[in-house]
Formats: sequence, C-alpha cells, structure tokens
Amino acid sequence: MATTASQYPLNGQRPNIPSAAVRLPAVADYEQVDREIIGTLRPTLGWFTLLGIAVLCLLIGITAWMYQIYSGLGVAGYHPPVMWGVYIITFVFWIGIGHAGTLISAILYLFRAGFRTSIYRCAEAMTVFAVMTAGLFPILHLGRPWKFFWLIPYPNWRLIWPQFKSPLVWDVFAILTYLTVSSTFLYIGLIPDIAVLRDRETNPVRKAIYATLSLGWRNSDREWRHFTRAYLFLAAFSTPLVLSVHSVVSFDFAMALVPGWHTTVFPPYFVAGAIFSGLGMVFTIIIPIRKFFRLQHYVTLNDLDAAAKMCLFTSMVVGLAYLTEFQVAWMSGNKFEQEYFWNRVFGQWAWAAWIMLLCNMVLPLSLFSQRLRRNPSWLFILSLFINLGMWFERFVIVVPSLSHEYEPWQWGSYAPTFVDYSILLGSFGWFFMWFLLFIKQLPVMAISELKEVVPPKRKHPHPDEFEHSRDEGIAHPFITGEHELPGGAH
Amino acid sequence: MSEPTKPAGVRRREFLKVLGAGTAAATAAACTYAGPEETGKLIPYLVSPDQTVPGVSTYYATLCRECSAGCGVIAETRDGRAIKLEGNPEHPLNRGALCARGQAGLQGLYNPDRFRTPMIKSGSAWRAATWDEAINLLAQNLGETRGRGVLGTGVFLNQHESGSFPAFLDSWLASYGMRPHLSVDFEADHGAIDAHRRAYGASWPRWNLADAKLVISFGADFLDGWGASVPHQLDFAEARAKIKDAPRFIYIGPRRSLTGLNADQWIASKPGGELAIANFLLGRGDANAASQASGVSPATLQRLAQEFASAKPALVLAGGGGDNGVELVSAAAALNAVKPAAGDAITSLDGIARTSDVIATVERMRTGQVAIAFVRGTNPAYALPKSARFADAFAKVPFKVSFSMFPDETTELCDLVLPDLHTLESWGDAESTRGTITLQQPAMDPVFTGTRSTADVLIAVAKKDSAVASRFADADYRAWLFKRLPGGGSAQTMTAALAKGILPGSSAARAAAPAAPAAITPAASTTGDFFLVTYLSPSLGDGRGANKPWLQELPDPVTKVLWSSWAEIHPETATRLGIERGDILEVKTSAGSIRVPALVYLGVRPDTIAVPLGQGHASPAQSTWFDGKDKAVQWGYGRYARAVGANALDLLPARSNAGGGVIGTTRCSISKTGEQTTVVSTEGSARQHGRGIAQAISVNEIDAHGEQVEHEVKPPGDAPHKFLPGLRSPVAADAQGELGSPTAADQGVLQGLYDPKNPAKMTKRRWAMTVDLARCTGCSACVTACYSENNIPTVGAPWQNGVVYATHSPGFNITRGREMNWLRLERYYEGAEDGRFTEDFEARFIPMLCQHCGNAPCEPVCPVYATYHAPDGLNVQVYNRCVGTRYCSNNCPYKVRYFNWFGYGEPDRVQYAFPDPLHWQLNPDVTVRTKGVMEKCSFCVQRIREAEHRAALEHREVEADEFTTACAAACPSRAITFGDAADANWSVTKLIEDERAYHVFEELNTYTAVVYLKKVNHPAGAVTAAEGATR
Amino acid sequence: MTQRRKWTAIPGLLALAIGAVVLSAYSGASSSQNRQPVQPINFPHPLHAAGNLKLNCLYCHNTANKSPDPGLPAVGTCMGCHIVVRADKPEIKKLWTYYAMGGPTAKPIPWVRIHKVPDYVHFPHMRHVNAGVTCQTCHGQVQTMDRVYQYSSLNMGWCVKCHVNGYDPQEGLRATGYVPDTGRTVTPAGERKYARYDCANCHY
Amino acid sequence: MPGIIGAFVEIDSAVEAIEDLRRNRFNDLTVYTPTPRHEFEHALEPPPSRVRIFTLIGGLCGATFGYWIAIWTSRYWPLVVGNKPIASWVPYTIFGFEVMVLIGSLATVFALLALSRVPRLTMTVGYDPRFSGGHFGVWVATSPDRAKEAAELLRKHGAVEVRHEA
Repeated sequence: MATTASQYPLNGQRPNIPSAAVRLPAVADYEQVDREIIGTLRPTLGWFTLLGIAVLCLLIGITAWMYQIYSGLGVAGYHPPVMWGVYIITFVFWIGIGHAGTLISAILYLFRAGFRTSIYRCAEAMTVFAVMTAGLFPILHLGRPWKFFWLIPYPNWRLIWPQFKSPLVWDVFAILTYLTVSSTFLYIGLIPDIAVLRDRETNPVRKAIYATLSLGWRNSDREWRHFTRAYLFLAAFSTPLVLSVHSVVSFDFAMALVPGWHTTVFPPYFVAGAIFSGLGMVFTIIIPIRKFFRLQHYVTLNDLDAAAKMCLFTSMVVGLAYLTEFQVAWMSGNKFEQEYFWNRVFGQWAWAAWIMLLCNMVLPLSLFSQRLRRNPSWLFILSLFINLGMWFERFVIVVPSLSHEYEPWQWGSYAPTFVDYSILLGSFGWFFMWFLLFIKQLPVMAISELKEVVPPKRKHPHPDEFEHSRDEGIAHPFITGEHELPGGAH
Repeated sequence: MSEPTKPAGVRRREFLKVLGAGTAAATAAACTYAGPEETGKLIPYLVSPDQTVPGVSTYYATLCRECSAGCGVIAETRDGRAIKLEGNPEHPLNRGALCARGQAGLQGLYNPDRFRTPMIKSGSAWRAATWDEAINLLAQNLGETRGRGVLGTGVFLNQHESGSFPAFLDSWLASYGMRPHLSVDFEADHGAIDAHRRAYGASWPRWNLADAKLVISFGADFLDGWGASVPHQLDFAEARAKIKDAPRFIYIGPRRSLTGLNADQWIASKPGGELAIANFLLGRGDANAASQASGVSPATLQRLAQEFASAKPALVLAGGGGDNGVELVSAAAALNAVKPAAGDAITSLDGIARTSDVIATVERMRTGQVAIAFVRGTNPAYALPKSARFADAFAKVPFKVSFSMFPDETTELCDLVLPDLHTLESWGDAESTRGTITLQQPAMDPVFTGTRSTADVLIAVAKKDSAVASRFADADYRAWLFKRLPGGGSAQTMTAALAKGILPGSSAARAAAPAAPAAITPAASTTGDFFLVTYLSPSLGDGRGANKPWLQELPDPVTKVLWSSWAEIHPETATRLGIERGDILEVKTSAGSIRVPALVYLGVRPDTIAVPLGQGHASPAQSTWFDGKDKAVQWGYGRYARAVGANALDLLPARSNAGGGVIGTTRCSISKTGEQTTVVSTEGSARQHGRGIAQAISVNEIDAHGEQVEHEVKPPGDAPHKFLPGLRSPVAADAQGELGSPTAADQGVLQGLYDPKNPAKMTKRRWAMTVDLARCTGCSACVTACYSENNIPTVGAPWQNGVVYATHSPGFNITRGREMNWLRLERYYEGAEDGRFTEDFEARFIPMLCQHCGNAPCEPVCPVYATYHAPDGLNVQVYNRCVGTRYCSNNCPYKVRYFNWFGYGEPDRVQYAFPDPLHWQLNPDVTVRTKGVMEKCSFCVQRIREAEHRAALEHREVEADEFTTACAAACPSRAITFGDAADANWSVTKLIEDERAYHVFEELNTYTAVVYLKKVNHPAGAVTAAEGATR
Repeated sequence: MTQRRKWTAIPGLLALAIGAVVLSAYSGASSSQNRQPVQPINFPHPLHAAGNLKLNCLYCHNTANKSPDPGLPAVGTCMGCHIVVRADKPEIKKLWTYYAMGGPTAKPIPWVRIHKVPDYVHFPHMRHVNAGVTCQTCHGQVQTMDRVYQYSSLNMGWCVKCHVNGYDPQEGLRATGYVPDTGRTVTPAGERKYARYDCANCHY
Repeated sequence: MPGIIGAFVEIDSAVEAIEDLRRNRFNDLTVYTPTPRHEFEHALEPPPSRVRIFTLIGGLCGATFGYWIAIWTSRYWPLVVGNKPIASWVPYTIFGFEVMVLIGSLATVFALLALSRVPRLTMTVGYDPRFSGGHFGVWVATSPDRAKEAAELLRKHGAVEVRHEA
C-alpha cells in the first residue's frame, strides 16, 4: 500500500477537492451501500482470533485486579509520595481517546464537515467504549473500591452526601454524563441502520434481535423529521459537553497545588491533547478497517487527508501548551515550579518527557507533507506513536510532579509492578473486546447517512447533480482509493 | 471488679477481628481476686484507689529497665492491659520524659516471641516443661553439683540492675556457697565510670549543662545513650533554651554522632587523638604535637584553646571508650570548670562488672572451672565479640540455666529456660538517684501464665533445699522486698509511695562486689588503612532492642537508616574508592569481617569507617524451632531481630580496653563485593534546596531583648508572618460569613457548628502546637510515642504474623516509601555541598507532622468529606468514611498523610503488624485503620476527647495545659508544646508569639496550626548575620 | 392506537424502577434492629427494674454515668442477693454454676451482646447519661421487656437526629414510660440539649 | 384505517405522486424513505418538529437540579473544607452544566421516541423492507371508496408496485 502513491502519479498536480462536491465517486446506488456495508458483518477467522486475544488480555487484567483487591493497593507500584500512578494515567489516556469520537460525530456534524460521514460511526463507538474503559480506572485505583458509590449523591441513612467541591465528584458527574450522552447519541444514530439490518436479515433470531433494537423504526417521513431535529440537538449538547469533560478531568490536576499541576493552561491543553490522542486512535482503528473490510472507496484518502490535517493542528496546539508550561514556570519566579520543570526535562524522568515531546510534537510535523497525509501506512504507524506519546504525556504530568513536590525529605521514585501492567493490558483487552464485537454485529458506517451523499435514482436526472465531478478527474483512483481494492470495489 | 466479657479494649479488638482466644480469659484474670501476687488489688495512681472503672484507664507508677539508667515510668492500663508507657513526672531522673527505648518496653512485654513456658533442652531439641518439672530439675542439678563439691564455682551473669535484687541474688548465691553474681551491662562506658569515680567521687555525676558557657565533648555521646540519655537531654535542652546565655557546644571526635550533630562545631579528630587535644588544652604539649596525634589542624586547635580560655565557665565531657579512655576522661575532668554537685549523682550505674571480669569468667568456663552457670537478662553470646569465643567456652559448663524472656543467642546454648517476668509484671525497686528508691510494681497480670519472676523462682528453688530453705522464709520476693524497704513496706507508706512510684531512702545495699583491678589486656595487633569506629545504636543499644518492631522501624537519628546495618564512609573516600551508597562492602579486621551496605555520610573522617552495633542477631546453634504454643518463635532473638543486618562486634578483638569496656576502635580494611542493595532509609533528599523548612538563626541576630534582627534571606515566595488569624479562630478566616450570623435568633443552632453562638460551643478552641527547634535534639522519642499512642503499624518487618515471606528483605516496604510515621523527624544538612571533607556543616532536625492547616489543601479535594476542618481547628481524617482516592496526600505540601497499602490490622495477612499478643498494646481509644484508607496525625484527638469527657464529668471547662499529646509528653528535650491557641492561658499561646516563630511553607497560605521556633546557632566568636541566618 | 398503549407502559415501569432504587438506599438502615437473642440466663428485667423492686438501671450498669462503658454487673453482684433469694429457681441455679462460689471453675456469664455500634464509633455513655438522656431513649423500655431486643436502629442518621435537632428532655422523660404521656409539647429550640455533630466527635 | 401503499424507485416520481395526491385532497400521507431527503419535506410541508420544547424544558430542569443538589446537600450538613464557603456556586456551575446536558439530552431522546411513536411493538401496515433499502414508499390512508382513485394516481406516476392494505 505504501507504494501505491507512486503507481498513480499526478504529474505533480495537487488534486484539490471541494469537500462539498461528490464524496463517494465509487459508490453507485443505495443497494451497493447496503450490500457492501452489511457484507462486512460476516465473522471471519481473523476476527475470532483477535477477539480471543482481547478476551485473554481482559482476563489477565481481571485476575490482577482481584489480587489487588484481596491484598491491598500495596501490590501496585505506588511509592509515596507518588500516590497516583498507572491507573490515573490510563484513566486520562482513555478519556482522551474518547473525545475524538464526539468531536467527529458532533462538532463536525455542526460544521457540516463532509469527511465525517464515513468515519463517525467508528469514532463514536470508539468513544463509548473508551469512556467505558476509562470509567473503570477511578474505581480501580481506590483503596476501597467497594465503597466507590459514596461518590454518587444518593439519599442514604447516614444523611451524608458527597463533597461537591472536590474535583473528583466533578469527574463523576462529567464522566457519567458523557457516557450516557455519547452512548445515547451512538444508539440514536444506529436505529435507522439497525432497521436496515432487520429488513435484510434472514436468520430469524438475529432478525428478532435487530427488530427489537430498531424499536420498530420504519423510515417514515415523520420519524425522519423528529430524528434529524433530535440529532441536531444532541450534537449541540455534545459539543460543549466534550469540551467540558476533559476540562473537568484537567481540574483534577489544575485544582491541586502540586508544582507542575497547578496551571491555568490545563483545560485547553487537555482538550486539545484529548482530541489529538483520539484522532490517533481513530487512525489506528479506521485504517485497518477500511483495508480489511475493503471500504477504501467509502473512507477515501480525502477523508484521511482531512483528518490528518486536524491531527496536525491539534498536535501543534499541544506542543504550544508544552512550551507555555515551561515559559510560565520560567517567568513565574516560583522556585518550586522552576525546579520541577527543570527536573522534568533534565532530571530523573527526562526519558519520559522526551518520548512525549518526540511523539506528540516532532513526529506529527511530518503531516505537513501531503504525500504522508495521504499515505495510510504512515498514518497508521504515526498513530501508534501518538498513542504512546499521549500515554507518556499523562505519565509526565502525574509521576514526576508528585515525586518532586514541596517537601524534599519526601521526594521519591516510582516503578510500576506486574499488577499495574496487567491491569493496563486488561484495559486494552476490555476496549478492543467491545470494539471487535461491535464491528461484526452492527454497521461500522452510518448506512442512512452514506445514502444522503449517494445520488438517488431519478426519472429525469438533474443536470447539476454529480455529473460534473466525473470529468474533473475526481474519480481518479488516487483520490477514491479504489486502487487499494484488489480487483476493485465491485 | 469489672465485667470480663466486654471491656472496651476487647470490644475494639473484636471489631478488628484480632481477638485472640486468650484475650478475654487473660483480661478476666487481670480482674480476679485470686492469686498470691494480688495484682488484682494494685494501688492505682490517679483515680480513687478503691476501684477501677472499665473503659477508663488506670495508671501505675513503675520502673523502666530497658537500660541501666532506671527511669520512672507511668504505665497506662485499660481493663487489665498495659497500653502505654510515659515518664513519671515525679521521678527525679527523667522528670516525665521517656526515650524511645523506654517506651518500646511495651513491646518486650507483649513480644510474640516471648517464652510461654519453661523449656528443657533434651538432646538438641527443646520441649516445653511445667514449672514443677523445671524447678525440680534445677534443684536436683544444684544438689548434684554440691554433691560433687564444685557448686562454689557457679557463675551468675545478671543484667545490671540497681536496687535490692542484686543483694537478694547475692544472698541466694551465698546460701549455696556461690560467689556474688556479675552485674553485666555491655553498654556501659567503663572508662568514664572509672575516671568519674576518681575525679568526682561518683560513677555518673549530673552535669550542670545550664551553668556552662561552653560545652566541649570529647566523644561523649551524651544524647545518644551515653550513661543515662534522658536526664542529659533534659539538661541540655534547658541549657540551650536560654537562647542568649545558652552554651556554645563543640564536639570532638572521629564521627559526628547525634550529639555531634547537635554541636555548633565539630572538630574531627582521629580516634584516640582526643587525648592529645585535651592535654594541649591542659597546657601539656603544644599545638603541633596535638595536631600530629589528632589529625586536626593547629589553627583549629589554637582557636579552640582561645575559646576555651575566654569562655567561662566551660563544661568538658569525655567518653572513655578508647584505649586511653580513662586518661582522656580524667583530663576532661581536669579541664571541667563546671563541677557537678556530688549530691544528685546518678547512682544506677554503680557496681557494673567490668567486661574484663566477664571475659575472665568466660576463660574460666573454657578451662572447665565452672560447674553451673546462670544467665538473666543479658546476652553475652551476642554482645561479646565473636573472637571471645563465648559459645564454646559456655558449652564446657555442665549445666546452664537461662532466665531470659526471649529466645536469644545465649539462651539457645543453655539447658534450661525459666522464663522471667517483664518489669511491668513483677515487683522490684531501683535506686536511680541517691536517696530515692524507684518502686517497680506490676502494672498487670503476667501476659503468659507460664512465666514467673526469677526472684520467686529462686525462692521456690531454695525452699526445695532443706539446707537453704530456712534463709528464705518469705512467701515471695514481694514480701522479701517490702520488709527491706524503708518503713518496712507498711500499708500506708506503700500506698503513698506506690501512688508516686518513688520512696525516699536507700534500697538494700549489695555487699561490695570484689573489685578486680582494670586488667588492660594488650590490644591485638590490628592492621588496615582505615580506623573502624563501632558505636551503640541509640535505639537498639547493644542489641537488646532489636526484637522490638518499634525500635527497628525507628530511623537512626543520624543516618535515618532502619531495619539494617550499614558502614558509614565519607563521600570523599567513597568517590576515591568508587563506592556508592548501597554497595555492599566487606569490612575486615584482624578479628573478623562483616558484609554491610555502604552509606556515604558527611560526618565521619575520610580515614574512618563507622559501623553501628545492635543488629545481626542469629541462631548460633541453629536449634530446631521451639515447638511451644507459637510455632513462629525462632532462635536468634525472635522474628524481628533475626537475620537483620550484621553484628559489628564480630570485628572487634576480644580484649577489654582501659576502662574495661569492649566497644572501641580498631583498624580495618574495606573492599567492594560488587553486590548492590537499596539502603533502607526514610530519607528523600537530605538538602532543603533553600525551601526554608528547618530554619535557623544565629544567636548574634537576636539582640539583648530577644528581638530578632531582620535578615535578608527569605524563603521562596516570601510571605509575611500572618499566621495569627489562622490560629486565633478555628476556621482560618470566616470566608463565607454564613458560619456565624449575629442576628441568629436560634443561638446559632441553625447556623451550624462553626457559629460561635452554637450551644455545642466548639468554636472557642483552636488546637495548635509549637516545636522549639532550639531544644529539639532529633532523638526521635516522639516518633515512638506516636506509634505507641496511635496504633501505627510497623511495615518494615521481613516477616510478621509468624509467616515468613523471604522474598521481602527487611524493610522492603520502606524502600517503597510506605512507612507510616505520622510524626517523622527530618534531618537536613547545611553546607558541605561539594562532597569534599569539611568539619563545617550543620544539621537541622525538624519533627514533621500534620500541620492542621486552617486553610488545608487536603480538605477540599476529598470527594466524601473524609477529611474536613473541625470547629475546634483540627484537620480531621475520618477513617471509616475514606474511600482511598489518596488525592489529599497528593495535595498535601507537607506530605504527612499515610496510606494503608496492606491490611496491617488484619490477622490473616502476612503484613499483620500486631501478632498475638502484640495486639494487646493497641490503644482502645484509637481505631486501627483498615486496608485502603488514609491516616495521619490527629493531634491525639482521643486525648482531647478524654480531657473533655473528664471535664464534663467534673462540671468544669478543660483547664489550660491540662493534657498534652503523646509526642509532647514523651519529648526528653521538651521541644513540643500543645494547646489551645485561642485561649491565652495555655502556654502554647505565648510561644507562638515568639520572635523565632515561623510556619513551614508559609507562602502557600496554609495557616498551619503547627508553629516552629527557629533553631539557634552559636557560631564561634563574632560572625556576620548572614552566616548564621542560612535558611 | 392499541400499539401505542402497549409501549406507553414502559416509561411507567422505568419510573417505578427508579423509585425502588431510591427507596432501597434506605434499606441499609440497621439490619439488626429488633434482634432479640436468647441469653445464657433468662434475666427478667421487668422483675428487677419494674415490679416492686424498681431497681435503678445504674444499680447494675454502674459505670454508665462515669465511663464510656455502661458496665455489666459482676456475677458477684447478682449473688449478692441470689445467694439466698429464689435460690431454688432453675435460672438462679445456672447463675450459681457460673459463680461456683468464686472457685476455680467460676467463669463470667457469656451474655449475648445486643446494642452495638461499630468500633470506629466512640459512644461515651457517661456523656449522654449525664446530659440527661434517659436510658429508654436509646434502649427502649427495657423494664417492660421479657427478653431484651435491639430497640433503636443505631444507624448514623438516628444518632445525628438528636445531635443536630437537639435532645428534648421532656420527650426523653416520656420515653421512659414512667411518666404518663400528656400530649406532645415540643420544647423550643433554645431549651433543647445540643451536641456537636461533626465527624470527629465520634469517629477517631 | 386502511390505505394504499405505492413503492417507487425514482425519487422524483415519488415526489410528483405526493404533490398530485395532495392536489386531490389526499392529505393523510406517509412517506417511507431510506434516508431523509429534503425533496419530501418540500412536497409534504410538515409542521416544525416539537422536539425543541422538550429539549429546552429538560435542559432548564437539569441546570436547576444540578445547582440545587450541590447547594442543598452542602448546607444540609455544613462542614468547612479548606476554609471554603460551605455552598460556593462557582464550582457548582459544573454540576449545573453537566446535569443540564444530561437531562436535556435524555429529554430530547424521549421527545424523539414519543413524537415519532417509537418503540412500536408491531410493524405498521404498508411498510415494506424495500423502504429501508433503495425504494421510496408512499402510504395513502383513505377510505375504501376513494382507494381506487389513489391507486390510479400512484400508478400514473410510475409506482413499481401498488398494494391495498387493510
């Protein structure tokens, strides 16, 4: 695939595609959409293998957690004063992943960004599962996980309530809201597609299930009328929500007086970082899917290109935030801050800091090159680096700050144990288990929305609709991505 | 007679699921009338003598025998169990203070490795025996030995005690025709005692430190346990507290001990070189010669001489440990201008047998001249150098009896164990100061019914023997003792005396032991390119403290290392030899070698290696485990001491120095073994990085009126001293104005607790604390007091709860920073940054505990109100509400919150910190924290409540200074003051007004309730303000 | 139409479910309330505390006003009377076997505990007794109980009720059952007895 | 009510059919379309969706509840933490916002379901699986006497299939 770019030279001419024009030149009609998307639902051996691996990782994680609950948090690598470790890092990591999904499905929906159509379903599912994963960690890292519900305000016979000034309670509200809203959003979007599956399904059992899930959806004009309206409002709600959630998560740190945490730049910085990491994960997921499900002509290189541009932008925002932190520490004249930031890049934890800077600031600059933006293989590799880098960003925020706080006598170190690692592994198992189950049970692309951008059959074809695109070379395989299909799409 | 089924203590145990089957029974026993010892009718100390109330503490005045000093202690008992030891304020020696070792006596009492029954060795294995069996065996052996006509050669090695017991013991021995016993104390500084006798006519005078203008110590570590450390500390602190008139303190010696770190100047002389310096000061010999011998520059010596000449009067002390110890101490006595009053000398150190005598006895054993041997409370098999080959000599003795409580090295070599009672379980007395008898009364029934007081056993044995029975008509030792006490132990005298714990008069004197001349055996030829300095660990002593987890968990005050041994080496030497902290070194002398991790330490001469004593207990005969009740009991001094560190005594030649002591200096060579280990230490960074945590001020900056001259150096952030609002009102500032509304018609009921008009009246107090760093010596007694008062688990033990988990080396959890010391003693260095050798660096000690901020960062981040600000100003941690997010700890700038990483309170865990019967020491007023919750200093809230309850019952308010916290009560330098800062009657309110007062991290605006008073430095001569004002 | 009626039931069920959850939050309230265990000796409180004896509670529970522990009577205390009184009754015979004349086989009576707060709660009896809180306020009218049972829920909300709203002495008096209930007169806030109700009052 | 369903392949023919039907006073029409197309909106001229009201009310209730729960519980047991106001509205804005979003969204979803009459437990008459695929369906609810007329109109505009349903 990496070589395909050279197979179809453009003679140096940049293909410049107005995103409003034809989106899917290689898709002829509604039936093709149904056929190809539903075609992806057939389980394959490879899928079962991946699912098996995911479940195995999950089991390892669960075992480790059981052990930790039995003998106490001491089995994890905590080393006071580093009282937070891998669990909080991973929590922030997964929450961040979640954000890109909502961004693509909601914000880009409001902005009418065309390239969202084909990837938003995957991204949205990713969001829900990522938040499901992240939600486990605050409970996981508790000293007494079986008491976690004390953070939830419910009437109780003790007559006591949570402490609403604590950022952790803000977290509870933000994350629960986010989980509820994003999963509802996903499900609402799914209803018409499930209706399609219901109508195409022959197996009576599956048909019954789909029938139930589709809530008897029947594509009537009235349903569509309310549907589009409701969808718009949900998107309008999700947009500020997604910004608030990661701001709240950043408050966990910004509200504390720990040097390296107590910074006003955190909310925007975290939101940008979240979207950045989320886009990374989107690439990690969508690129294999479009290849193995042979959907290159739905997720076209244009879409990847556009997403990559956004990735580049957020990467630069994050990079700016990194530098701002140092500048603020330098100009603050605050001894504690200065010593901490010096220690961050030249001290005990320098290696982590440099991994972060390399993966999140330097490598993404490659996306200035259009060739790389339009090279799925590179995007995939880069996305892996981004995931790594963003995990380490959170590591750099949590661990070095805590290990070099105000009290020199209590300065310490930190080394995760196998329990930490197993649970980290388990979280990936948990996430990918759900995701794999999803992609084989439900359409990975929004059928009804794809149909919006596919020309319907007409008695008297429009003069101005779609035809112009054909002779502008837009159907050039380099753009449609058809060439990536061995033997074409159909 | 309280109800046995549910005393408060036991109830708490039940909740903790640590109720041993024995507890209820033993508690019942503590309250029954029966039994000859009459412990059920002991005379209480504070409450009305005729009854004890269940759930309310009873206090017994008794005696501490953890070292020879013999301090008076108050044992707090609850429902028949001793739960806390504190100093007896009435006692002339320790005046209410108590050191860490003394407080840890409780863990000797409840030590899980104590013998539960008499033991008889059959072959190589041991079996539990009944008392009849054991006593008959002893009587029979005595008979046989007498039959062989060699009974006269019998030897009794007893731990050194003052009081009547030595006399009793001698009379018992005499009745069998045996020679008087040897009163052994391996910690004693014999050289000093000898010289003191000659110079002052008392073996241990009471130094009037307060009268001196200059204190010079030639290696006399009077704060580390040299002689009697508690009275020394009290006097030293009092002297230093006279800020302007306080004496300047110069320490001369190869290693800067805790005492050395408290000195204003250190003169690093070679081991043995001190004498030359002393002679130089005496005018014998010139500076260069002295410089030659001591390795100190002539200039320094000249300056010293000038200062000595100008500062009048000067108090000069010296330690007699070296080969020239006696001369040195005598020279010091000659220099000493502050003559101690002979009257109030410390008499408890009289009559200690010289180690030379002990070694002589050992040699007699070796040649088979000893037919029967008794050992009680002392452990020569461990505390004599291996080169003395005690074990094989001892083996030559046909019959060996041990009265030890613990499975120590010597006991393992014996044939019969007759487990003794602990001091807190038995009767006795001591004469710690001339003319005052300290009474030792049982605070509770014996923990193990299978143990008996040695004195009673001896009487029982005597009664078996028609020949001697007549001499011991008394029913038991108590009767014997009471008869001999002044007043003949009549009821009313004893009632009065026991209530105070002291009785004027002298105890039955011991017939003067045959004073063998100080035999100076020639020093074995020692080679090696380093001096080796071995010193007594301030907490473990000569090793007898090693089986007490509190003392093992107590960081060494100087190095902050715990649960291990180490070799101190100067950074300069270390870099030269490519040695780093944690490299395992082999230290070799002509006598032997040990392997210990290296510890780079600024306070030791580059040509000297210093190794502490007290660790490295091992089972010499590798006997099979004692299969008594508790499978866990192991030889080698029990589970907490066994295989921890190495025994530095193995390095010392078997010779006694001038004074007759064995602990001294020699020469050694060191080599890297290539192995590495993590030094178990609680120290993060030893430098303050200019953060102004432990602040000091030069005495020159304080003018005559005690006003503090403002100086330039400020902490980062530079905040003014605006702490008083935080201390005057319980809530630092009424930020919301909704706390107390002036117009509240309901007397503030609806306005909540923080309303001053609320009937609950909680807002009128603001509990606060001051710590005077000019007094604090860093001895760490407060730390152990905190452990003892607040049921803090020890986490460093390689194996607790009888379960071995060898995968963890001793102190593993502490290398992970998981120690639970609510109150920790930080030690920061100032100066000597570059690792080069210099005598000119300063150590600052600062006790760091929860600051109970009026503006606490930990509170608002807790999602469940598990920590909040109480109306009386406490920063409260509610254990049972905590879910363990640990956010509070992240947000605490002082890092004084500690997390329960494991189920330290759950008996079924390997980490269980209170194996039966250690859980009896738990304070019933304090919840033992469960796994997964945060805990921290509570300002001893249980004591606050207790005082409030008491006041309420007596229909009065809590009076000023009515009570104090555990740390303040124990502190031997009286540095800690606790009280209500909102009430001018409490002494703490005056102290927070002191000019030296400051808050740690004031610039963080936390309004701490703990106020520190700056340390005061006494630089030589006139110095600039800047020099003294280093922060 | 019919179809709509079918599914409109769903939100209703949902509402019911939520209500159930909210209510179940209260189910945590002291599960041990009204527990009435069998005691080793069937001690008849009515006979001693009521009837013509009318012993004061403090006669046996003699430290309730000076210690955190109310105190149980020592076996000797019982024997004080029962060495002669009703010595033939089977229950008293049991008492005798426990006492065994203070001999070696003597052992305390293993009463079954009824009222217990968790051990992280400190409940100083004397503070309450001296504040005028009548025993019956928390323990119910024991003098009428043939076998004592746990009267109060002993859960935290129950404790706090008094600490916050204040304790009404008249009500307490009425609770004893000794004074006839003459209509409710609620004491004004000012005259009630108040205690502090922040956590550290009982939890430390 | 019985009616007639007509299935179309081309979208514009379906639109024309609708316009024609309405011209002939067939007003109870339902259009089945695989994807929302504005052509039908123009043809049917439906009233604006009422979802917005639910959303508004839900959002307002949510915001109120968020602030209320935080403030009420704080005052209910007033404990001072970190010397902060017992009920401080600034941080409580977070709850106002989050709960607004939560209740608002749920109200919106509820509105969607309620207004578009889902979930329905049985499939409506006239619906055909093709309508979720490529075909467009026009359902004319009418009395049997005018059924024939409606069928004619549908056929005239090229319905691939016309079916009577009862």
